[in-house]
This record gives sequence, structure tokens and C-alpha cells, in this order.
Amino acid sequence: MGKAKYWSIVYLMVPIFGVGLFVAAPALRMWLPADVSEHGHTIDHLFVFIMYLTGAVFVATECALVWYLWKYDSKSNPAPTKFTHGSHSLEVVWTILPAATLLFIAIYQINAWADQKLVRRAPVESVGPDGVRGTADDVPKAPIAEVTGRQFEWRIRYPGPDGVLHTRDDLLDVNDLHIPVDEELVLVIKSEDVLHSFFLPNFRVKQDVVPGMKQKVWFKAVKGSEGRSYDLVCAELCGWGHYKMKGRVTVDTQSDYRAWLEKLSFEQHKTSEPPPATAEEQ
Amino acid sequence: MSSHALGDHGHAAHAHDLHDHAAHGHQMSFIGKYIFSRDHKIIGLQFLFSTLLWFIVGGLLALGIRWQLAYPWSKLPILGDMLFSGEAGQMSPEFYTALFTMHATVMIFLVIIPILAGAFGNFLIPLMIGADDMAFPTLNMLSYWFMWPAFVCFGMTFLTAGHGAGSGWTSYPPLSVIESAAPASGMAQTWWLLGVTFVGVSSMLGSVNYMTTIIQMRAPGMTMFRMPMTIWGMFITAILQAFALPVLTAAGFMQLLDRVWDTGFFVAEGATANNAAAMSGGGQPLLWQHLFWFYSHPAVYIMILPAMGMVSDMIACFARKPLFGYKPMVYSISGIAGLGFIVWGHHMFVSGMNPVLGVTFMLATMMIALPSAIKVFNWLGTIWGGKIHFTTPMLFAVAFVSMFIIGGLSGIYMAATPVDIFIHDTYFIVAHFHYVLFSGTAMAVMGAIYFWFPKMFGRMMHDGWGKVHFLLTFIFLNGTFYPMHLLGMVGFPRRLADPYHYETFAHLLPMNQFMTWCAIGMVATQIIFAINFFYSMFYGPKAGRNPWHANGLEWCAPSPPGHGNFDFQPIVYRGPYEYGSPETDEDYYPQWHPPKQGESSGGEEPKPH
Amino acid sequence: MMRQVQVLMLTAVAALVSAQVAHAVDYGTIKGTFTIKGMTPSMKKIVPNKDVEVCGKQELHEEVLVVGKDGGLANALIYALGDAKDANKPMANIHESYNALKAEAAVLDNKGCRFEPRLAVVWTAQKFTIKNSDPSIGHNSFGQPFANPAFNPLIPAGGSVTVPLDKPEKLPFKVSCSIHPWMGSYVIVRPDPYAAVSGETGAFEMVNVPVGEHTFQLWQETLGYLKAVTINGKAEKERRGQYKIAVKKGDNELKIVVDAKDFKTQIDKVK
Amino acid sequence: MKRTLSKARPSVLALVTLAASLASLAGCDQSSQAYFTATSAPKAEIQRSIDRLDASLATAKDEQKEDIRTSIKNLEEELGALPEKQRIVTTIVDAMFGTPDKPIVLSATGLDANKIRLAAGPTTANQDGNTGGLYRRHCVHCHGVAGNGAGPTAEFLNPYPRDFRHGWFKFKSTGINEKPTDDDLRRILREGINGTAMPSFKLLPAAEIDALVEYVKYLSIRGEVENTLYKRFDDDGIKEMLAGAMKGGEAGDEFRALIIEDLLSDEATGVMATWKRANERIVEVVPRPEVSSEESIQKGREIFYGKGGCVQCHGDSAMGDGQTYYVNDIDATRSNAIKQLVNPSFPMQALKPRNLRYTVIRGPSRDIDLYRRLRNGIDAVGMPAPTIPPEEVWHLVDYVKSLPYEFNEPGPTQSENTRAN
Repeated sequence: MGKAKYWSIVYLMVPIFGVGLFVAAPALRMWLPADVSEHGHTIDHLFVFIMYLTGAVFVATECALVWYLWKYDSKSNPAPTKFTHGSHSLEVVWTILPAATLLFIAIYQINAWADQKLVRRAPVESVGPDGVRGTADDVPKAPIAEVTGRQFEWRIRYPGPDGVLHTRDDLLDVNDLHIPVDEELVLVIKSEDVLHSFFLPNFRVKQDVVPGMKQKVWFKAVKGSEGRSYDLVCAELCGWGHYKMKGRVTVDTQSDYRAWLEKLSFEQHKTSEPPPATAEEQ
Repeated sequence: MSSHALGDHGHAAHAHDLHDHAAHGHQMSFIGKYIFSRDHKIIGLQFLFSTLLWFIVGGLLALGIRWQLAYPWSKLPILGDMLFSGEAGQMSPEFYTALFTMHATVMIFLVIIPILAGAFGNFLIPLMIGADDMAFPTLNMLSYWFMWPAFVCFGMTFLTAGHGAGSGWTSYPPLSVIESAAPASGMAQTWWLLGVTFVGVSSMLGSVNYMTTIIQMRAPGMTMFRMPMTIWGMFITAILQAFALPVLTAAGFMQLLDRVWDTGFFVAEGATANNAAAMSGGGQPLLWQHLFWFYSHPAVYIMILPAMGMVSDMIACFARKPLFGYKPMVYSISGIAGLGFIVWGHHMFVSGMNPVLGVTFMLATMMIALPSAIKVFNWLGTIWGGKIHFTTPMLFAVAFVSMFIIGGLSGIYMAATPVDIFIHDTYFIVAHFHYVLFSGTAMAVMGAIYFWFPKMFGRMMHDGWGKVHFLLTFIFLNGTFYPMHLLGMVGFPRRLADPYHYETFAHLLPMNQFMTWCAIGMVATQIIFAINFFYSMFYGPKAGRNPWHANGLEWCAPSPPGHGNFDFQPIVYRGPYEYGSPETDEDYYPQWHPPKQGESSGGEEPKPH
Repeated sequence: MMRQVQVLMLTAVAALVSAQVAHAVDYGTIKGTFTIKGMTPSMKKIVPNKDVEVCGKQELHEEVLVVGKDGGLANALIYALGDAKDANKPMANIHESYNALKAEAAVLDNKGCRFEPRLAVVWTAQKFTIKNSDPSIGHNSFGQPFANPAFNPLIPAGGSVTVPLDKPEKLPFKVSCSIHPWMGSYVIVRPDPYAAVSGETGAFEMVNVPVGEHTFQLWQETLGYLKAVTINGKAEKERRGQYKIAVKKGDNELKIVVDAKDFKTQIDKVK
Repeated sequence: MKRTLSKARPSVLALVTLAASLASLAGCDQSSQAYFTATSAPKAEIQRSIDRLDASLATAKDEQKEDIRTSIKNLEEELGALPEKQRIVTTIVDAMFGTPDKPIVLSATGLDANKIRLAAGPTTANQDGNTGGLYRRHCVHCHGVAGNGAGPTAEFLNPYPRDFRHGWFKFKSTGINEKPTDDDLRRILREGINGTAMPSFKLLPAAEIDALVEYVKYLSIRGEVENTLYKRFDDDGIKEMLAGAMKGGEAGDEFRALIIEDLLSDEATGVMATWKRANERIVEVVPRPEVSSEESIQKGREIFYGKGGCVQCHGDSAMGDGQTYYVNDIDATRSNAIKQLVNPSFPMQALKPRNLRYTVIRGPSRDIDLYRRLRNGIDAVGMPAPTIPPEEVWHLVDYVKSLPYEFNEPGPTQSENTRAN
């Protein structure tokens, strides 16, 4: 029974492996996926900040736990134990310290949240009723495309040449969203049937799509991401085929993006097709 | 020892009365005694056995999920050919959705909530406060028997097409309402809603009973601040249930109406799925989320507060030291309960709820971490300077603390709204609540079973095998759940039957296979527990009244207690945690021991109730 | 060069020879009847549920088996096989009286919400026209031939459409109307005009058939191949319903009797 | 006597259930063959006839009853003979085409064995996301192992998934009753079928899509051969051939070669011939007439309500409220096309003409796709082709495309977080 205190080693493994696994995680490719959005780094920064903070608390409390278990084992500590019902001052300290920390985190992140969620408005030049040319800044930015979640795919609708959605010249596509690089863009996301969630891991974007509501998301693909494709995931259970709802976001240069739209338009309106022998679509 | 308390209080008439009760109990038929029993202990045990049975079901469902995540679309062992011959024995995607839906449903509604409140609440509350039974024994019996319709309803969901409800345990509309959106669920979703309603009725009956009993039936001298933490946990839980549950029950009925009678509380106008006719709708899917989380967030505390209480009792007992900061502990439990009512919105940060509202919920959520932190510090304070006995229940109790630290800290990530945008509905969340509910509550429950087993059955469980059970469970649970944090960091989403066709997640397969084998190990380990449990029930060494030398009132009753619990009227002289008190030579000072001559009991004088 | 000349010469000779042979051939006429022996089930009445104002005017019945007075079997098909091995081969000689037929289109009419005729015979030399004689409602005729391309035109009231059917078919194919699901008919496309369908009384006539023994295909829509029949009093069996029948100069009588029992199970299955 | 029977029943039932479950457990490994015949349409059809006759007995006149009883007896005999029939057909088809785990690719089918191998068999995934068993990863839930459109998810879908065994495909560049070209199938896989449960697999690598196209063709050919064997089973000649093919050794090989020749390669009716000629049966798209789009829409409108006859099914409002039929109601529709579409054990589904006011058109929606559909009609569901000159079809295309917007010109833009209309 004198060996009973060795049980505390079991608990010691928790901080050791717990921290160890996080240290090894980047090598295992289990870290936040590459961030290609402009605002993503604030989220990553917050994540890492909280990780260090909680990590420190985690290690400290777990170690204290193990140390006390080890030290005050009944066999190695047969002497009368401390008899106390608590300490008022200690309680005050360990109430105020965490409270302050938590409040700090809370306030620290509000900006990042607002930046992500508040409506983007674009200044629009117009002539007012008094005939003075001015800038109106309360016009919501026009969306670059509308993405509609549907069991089990993402339907994408570009506004077409007239720049207005839901007209006859709209360009339609499925699961394959193209966006221009280095431009802050707005997407309207909708649902046709049930809840879906528009999740772009690499852009740190996630927004549930609620039938009956129009949601908007904003992000900006940073330079250097052009020419690459990123996963578009559905993150809200939408039925049996939830896992199938896979889309792709491709970041294009401005010229590639225009070419893509043109190609889409050409495909949509072409009136002849080359014979199949040469139509190897690869 | 506890036996010396006997006879000191030999109120002859009362004892005779009790004896009569006991004799009467013996004459009752088997059915009267064990099936339609109104004795809180029997009801508690009924709850215990039922919930442990469902625990097995829930565990097996979890293995099904893990199998699919480790070996997606490979033939399901054993059941594959029977259930999915049209698909070469691989599980169907709608079966996968049913698996995780029913795993969560079974674990939450049929295991954790009833095992805490139903099994331990019933068994312990009268014993720990010195009452001979619950305030309303018949109501108590009904609260168990209302679980049976729920068992049947949830059982029925497995028997309908698709083998279960498939809208997640949160049952978010429109998926759960528009039948054509999840046609594989069919009637199962309706059965599911009925089942939840019955569980609600059962919990409601229980919580009314617990509140009344705790307020009205305490033994003489048992003031509110002399109640053990377990009772505080149960008390606050009962209050939470009583105030939050009606909202869920009402919302459940609304959803039932939406489903059965085509009302439109939760369905948007014109929503259509699977080419069925568009819904007339006019409702709001978000409304359900608000109503649901208004109950289900407090429910998270319903699932942990009693466990915290039991852990406090076990740690104080095996550290042979008073609980550090008893009153702060009580206040923090109350604080958690109070704040628990205003944080439900943190489940909805990315749901489309107004982002400004999100800020308020974020602030409240941050603050709710505070009482939890205080509790952890106080447990550390209790262990500090104690005289620690590494018994099986103590190992589980300390495991609870150790694991709850992880579960609590990971909660802060979610409270931080911008971070939540990324980790919402990923495995980070799955890791978080498994750390709280399995590594936390389930550990506490296992510890509590080892701890109160002698009181329940009059015999001890095998300590050696108990430790083996603990060690393996502890290793495997961390192997299963800890890597989930890492998966969550990559963005690995929940509830995906085949996440590996996304480039971002394809490389996570080996880790998932590792986790699956840990989960299989974890479930297999519980066989040790089951054997130990049943063997000890019949052949374990006989336990006296107070085998752990604990202070609580329950330990002055016979093991197992007869009908009416106490063979004398217990009177409470002090708080429940007077371990190692200098006032006595022994290292514990039970609540029912009268003060030694010339010494004060250290608190207010006991007043007869 | 030499070779080409040779080929040309050979062809010329062959043409001459065949012309001579043609001259020498005699022709006979088959006057026949299809009769059914035994009790047959009565056909169900159809109650139209679409376009009732037009389709409800006349009584409509199932037509999978139409039996006239005295057991005459209507809509049974007989056609000659130019070569028993190759059903697509035309008869070697086609009487010149048929030349006039080439200008005449074979017609399938949508009339009174049924197809008229139930079984249309098309000679590849003919055009095939589908008509819609019904007032105010459109019909579509969905045909799924085996060798020819399928067709499914929607024919407005009073309209007609010509469908190319220039490859012979081994068997009749079905034509249906998706709008009025009870409507159905069959079309047989032959490389020669030697095909006949029995009328209401079960009688049919095939004129100017070259004299000699030919293989004839017997077919009815419900039974398919008529595998067991009594021809002129003699019971015969052939698994593909192909029977050798000798044609004499002048009139030939051909009495084909089918046993009603064969129909029963088939009709029950179709119904 | 009665009492003992009823007493014995539960235990017998329990025993039978136990035995059945044990048998299914024991059958784990050998049952791969059984996957392909998971549904047996002929059986259901005959059973349905028997049930109907049974029901008619009650109302029948006395003199008819004997006849009906005889019919029932005959049908029951046929039903009894079915397992043997099925055994033979399955054995032959398995010998020709292999099992889902080990497909055999006959050279007569002209299919690419490497592609088939990538698509067939159990799913395997590795860390790089490369997979084998593509069909079972992506398709089997709906289309079933045998490609019979009866996977576990199938019966919950509207419309039902395609049953490849009949070789019917709706959206293609070829005429009706023709097979689709590889390009057509590839496009369906890439784009999905709008308005149905068929999702888009655009993001699969091209090689995987090609493999799946090939496998769909394989399943289709296999199914068509199986169907043909059933249909021709009673034919004495084919019965002899089948019996011969059941034999092992050279004799069996010879017969199998004969069947392959007969069913697959026959120039006129062989299954492969129809697939091979697909590229030649592409329907020509004529140039678009040069009129303004408004004029074209107006002309299309006239055709729609006039000589095109579209209004008869799609309704005065173009909302698809004209005609409706039921997909697997064999009594209601005699059309073979419709009758063979679905598993007869599934509940009946209404086959409705499209509501053309939805912005989403079912199936591929490029102009050229719409043109082909309006020119040829739609296979398998019985949409006929209007009898109008080919160039006028373009007007109809323009009109149909404009329908969703006809009375729905864009209103003022909505602000965020408001309910959509």
C-alpha cells in the first residue's frame, strides 16, 4: 500500500501527453489549416492566444493536482493533516484573477467578431435631392454570387452581365465557386430546404444557412492563394447525404475570374457541341 | 464506529414504528416490492439498472459511429449483411445519421440525466438528509414508470425504416419537421419526440419530489448549509429542471404538431425538400434552437452538477479533510445554475442569430467559466494537505477533476465567438462535451457506484479489479477523446459519414483508426466493471454501515437500509465534512455523532425541524 | 480495272436472270381465318380519367384479345419470312400489283382515344404516318422499335406526322400514348408487303403470294409467337410460331385455330 | 388440437427467426452473389397478378370462378418455377459478368477492364484519399449493388434513383430509346441532376468519373442481359442453351459463347450494338434562328400554347398541373417504359410534368440540353416531342427559360437578415 501514491503518475500522464500531443500536432499535420483569408489570422491569433493561456492554466492545475496527490498520500503523510474549512482571501484571489482574465478575453475579441459579422457597406457616389454630388455609405455591398444550399449540393448563381441576381442572364453552376483574389467580396447564402452551414476551413468562414433567411458572408482571399482550390464543407447536419455536400472554392486572378465567367456563359448558351470523339473533357 | 450510535437514540416507539414498516415490507409480494415499489431505494436501483442497460446500448451505438469513421464504407462487422444486403453489407448513410442521433439521445436522456437524478438522486437524497423516504413516494414511483414509455418510444425508433431518428439529438427543424427532408427517419422522429416528452415528464415528477423532499424532510439539525454537496447538486439540478424543462416539453409539442398536423412553428414558408410539396410554413427554424437550448444548455449543468457534488463528497472523504470552501462551492453551483439560464445563445453563434446578441451571450458564457474554475481550485484545496487514500472511488473522483479541467478549459475556445466561428460543429466541440460528460460525469458516476455500492447492496466491490477498470478506462478514454481536439483544430466536422473525401481531412484517417481502437478497448473494459458489479452484488465481502468511515448521514443506516431507512432518528450536529477534526480522536466526525462533552459543534445549534 | 468490269458484267447477268425468273413465277392468294377455340375472358371496360369530353364519347375496351362472332380472333398477324434464317430478308418476288402501294402511306390514327388500327402493317417501301383525328386533344405516340430509331411525337388535334421506318423489324413493336395510358397498338415493319392482320371476324387475305412453300410467322400481341396451332385441321407446334405453308396458284384456304387455354395465363398476367 | 398449435407457434417462430439470423450470419462471405439479385421484379409481378385474381374471386360469377382458380393455379406454378429460373439466370449472368467484388469484363462488351476494376469492389480509402470501390463509396446507397435502383436509400427518394438494368436514361444527346454517349453520362455525374437527389460529383478526379461511367455501363449491360434472359427463358431454344451453359468444361464454354454472341453481339438487337451505336445517334442541333430574344420568346409562347401541345401536360399556368401518372402503377399505365422504371415493391410515386415556373429546371439546363429535350422528348418518362420544325424548337427553349421570370421581374433588393420571399 505504500506504493499507492504511484497512482498519481497516472494523472501526471495527462499534462505530459496533453501538451506533448499539441506540440507534435503540427508535425502530424493536425493544426489549423492554411489560412488564405485576410481576417483569418485574427481568429488564429485568438485561438493560439487562448491556447497558451489555457495551456498554462491546464499545466499548472494538473501539476498541482498531481503534486498534492503525490505529497499528501496517506502512507507517506501519516501525520495529522491540515484541518481547514477554507480561506476567504484565497477564494477572493482565485475568483478575481480568473474573472479578470475571462473579461479580458471577452473584450479582447469583440473587435474580431464585429469585423466578421457586421454588414459590409460600400460607399456609393450619387447625386442627392439637393443636386449635390455626395457619397452614401450605407449601401450594402453587392454580392458577387448567391450560394444556395440544397440536399445535397451547393448551387451557385452569378449575377451575369447585368450585375443583378435573379434575372434571365444569371449564370448557374454547382459546387464549384470561383472568386477573385485580393478583393473583399460578399456572398449571399440561402437554403432551399433545411439548415446547412457554409464552411470554408481555409477562409475561417462558417455561417449556417437558414431556410427563409438570407445570410451574407464576407471575406477576402489573400494574394498568393490564386490558382488554388479549397474545400467547401457543409457543417450543419442536413440529412442522410450531409457528408456528400462537398463544394470547392477556387481563387482566381481577376483576369482568370472573368475568363471563368465567360466560359460559364459560353457553355450556357452555346448551340453546338463538338462530336464526342474529340470532346475528351479532362 | 458507526455501531455505537445505535441504541443511543433508542426511541422505542419510533423504532417500533420503523420495525412495523419493515415487517410490512417483507410481506409484500415480489411485484409490490420490486416492480411497483414506492421505496426510494428500490426506485433508485431500478433507475440504476435501467440506465446501465441503456449505457450498453449507447456505447454500442458509439462503436458503430467509430467503425464508420475508421473504416468508411467497409462491411459493418456482424450486422452488415443482416441490415444492408442491398449495399454489400456496408452501413447506409441514413443509418450513420441514426447512429449518432441515437447515441447522443440515449446517452443524454436515458443514461446521464436519469442515472444522476433518477438513480443517485433517489437513492441518496432521503438517506443523506435523514428522511425515511421521499416526500411523494407514489410520484416517485411514477417518475420511474414514465421512463418506460420513453424506453419504448426510443426503442421504437430503432425498429422503423432507416433504423432510427436522423436529425441529431438537437432535432433541428426543418430537417426534423419536413418529413421529405429526412424520409429515412419516417415515424422514428415522431417516436423520438414522444420519447423526449416522456423523459421530460419523468424528470419533472422527480424534480418536484426532490425539491420538496430537500426543503421539507431534512432530519433535525440538518440545516441547508449542513447538507452534503451531493444534495446541493441534486437540489440545484431539480430547480434547473423544474424551470427549464417545461420550455422543452412545450417546444417538443410544437414540433410534434409541425410534424403531425402540419402547423408551421419552425418551418419557413416555401421550404421544400425531395420534390415534395412546399411547406406553407411561416415559422422560424431559429425559434426551435432558442427554445431547445433554453432547456438543453441548463441540461448540460443538470448533467454535471450532481456529479460535482458526488465528487466533492468522495474527495473530502478520501482526503480525510474538510471540503475546502464549502460555501463558495455552494455559491458557485448556484452561480452556474443562475448563469446557466442566460448562456444558451452560445450554441447559436453561427446560426444566423443577430451578431449583436451574440456578444451578450459571449459575455455571460465567459462568466460561467468562473464558478467552474472556483470549484476546481477548491477541490485542489481539499486535496492539499490531506491524507489521501487511493481507493477506486477516489481514483475516479480525481480523474473527474483532472478531466473536468480539460473540458472546462476547452469551453473557453467556444465562448470566444470569433474562434467559435471556426470550431463550431467540428470535433473540437465533440472533444469538449465528451470531456465534460464522459470523462467528467461518467467518471464521477463510476466512482459513485464504487463508493455507494456497499450502501446499496451491503457488500463491497472488488477494489483491485476496480482499479484495473479505472486504469484501462482512463487510458482508453483519453486515447479516444483527446485526439478529437486536434481533429477539431483541422476543422474536421461532426456528423459526417465520410469526411475523407475532403482534401482537408483525408490525412486524418489513421488518427481516427487509432481513436476507434481506443473506443473499442474502452467499451471492452466495461466488461470488467459489469462482472465486478454483479459478482460483488452476491459474493462481495459484507460491508458494515460505514465502510469508508465517512461523515454523511447515509452511513449511519444499515447496509442496505431497510424500509424507512434509519433504525433510529438521526439528529445532525455538524456539517458533512468534519474529517480530521481536532475535536475527535478519529479522523472523521460523523454528522449524527453528538458533540463530545464540553465542545461546541462548531456551528449553530441543531434545531428540531 | 478488269475486276470492275467483271463485277459489272456479273451484275448485268444476274439482273437478266432474275427478270426471267420473275416472269416465270406464279402467284396465289391466301384467304384465311384465325379462330379461337374455347372460352375466352371478356375484356375490361375502360373508363377514361383524362380528356373525358372526347374520350368518354365512345365505349372503350381493353383490346389485348379481341374475339369476334363465332370465335374469330381479331388482330392476329401473319407475315411471310423471305428466309427462315434471316427474318429481315424480303420475299424474293413481289408482285407488281403492290407497286401502287408504295405511294400510299401506312397510317396509324389516333381516333376516339384509341389507336386505329390496333396493329399497323408497314412495308419499308411505304411512308408511315401517324395521325390525330380527335378534336381538340393532343396525342403522343411512343414507339419503341427494335431496329428503327424510336419516336415519340406529340401530335396536336387534326395533325399528322411522318415517322421514318425504313428498316425491317423481326417482330411488331408497341406504340403507346403516355397521355392516355390505356391506348396501345403495335406496328410491324416488313421488307415486303406480304403481311396481313385478321379483321373483326378473324378473316384475313394476302393476295398475290408467290407460289411455293414459304415460312410464315404467326403472332398475336398477348401470346406473342403462336407456338401451338391447328392449321387446316392439323395440329402443329413450333417454338417460334414459324410454320411452313405451301401456296398454290389461285385461292388458298388457311384455317388457323388457336386454343383459348393458351391465352388465359398470359392475359391474367397482363391485366 | 388448436391449442397445442397455438402454443407451439411462438417457440417455432423464435426458432425460425434464430435460424434465419444464424443463416444470414453464416452467409456473410458467400452472399456476394446474392447482392445482385436483391430484388426480383418478375416475382413481384406474378404475385401481384395472383393477389388481384384472388380478390376478384369474391365478386366473380359462379361460372367464372373455375376459370379464375385455374388461372391462379397456373400462375402459382409459374411462381414455383421461378426460383429455378432465377438460379439458372443468376448462374449464367454471374459466369458472364462476375460478382460485384470480382467483375468479369467480357471483350464483347467493349468495356475497359481497368476502369471497371477501379469502380468495383469494396471501398478502400487511404491517407491520400485515393480510393478503390468508387461505386460503393458514392453510388451504392441509392443505386444498389446490382445497379437496380434499390439501394437502402432509394425508397426514400423522389424521384426514385435510376435502375440501370433497363438501360434507360433520360438526359442524353441521342434520340429516345437510344443509349447515352459516354459524354452524356459523364456530364450527369459531373453536374448532378438538378431537382433530384442525384448530386454533382464534379469534384471527383476525371479518371474516377470515367471509371464510374464505365461501371454504370457495365451494370446496365449486365442488367439488360439478365432481363433478356428472363424474358426469353421460356423460349425452348434458349432454355437448352442455358441448361448447356450451366455445365462446366468446354461444353459449357461453348454454350456461354453462344449466349454472349446472341445477347451481346447481335448486330440488330444485341445489347452491345445499342451502346456502340450511341455516338451515331446523336441528334443534330440546328442553328438558332436569328431573331431577337423577345421575339423568340413570343414565338415560343405561341408554340407552347398552340401547335406544340405543351399546355396539355404542363398546364395553362405552366406549373405542371396538366396530366399526372404514377410511376409504378402497372395497372394505370401500360407503357413498358414506365412500368419497368422502378422496383415494384416501392410505394407508388406520382410522375408529374414539370412545374416550369421553378427557376431550377430538372436535369442539365444548358440551352443545348433543353433543345435536345424539347426536340426528342424525354425517354423513360414518356414526354413526347412536339411536332414542330427543328429550328422552331429554339423558340420553345427560349420561352421555357423565360418562364420563371415571366411575371417575376426583380423587385427591390432585400436587406440582410430579412426573410426571403
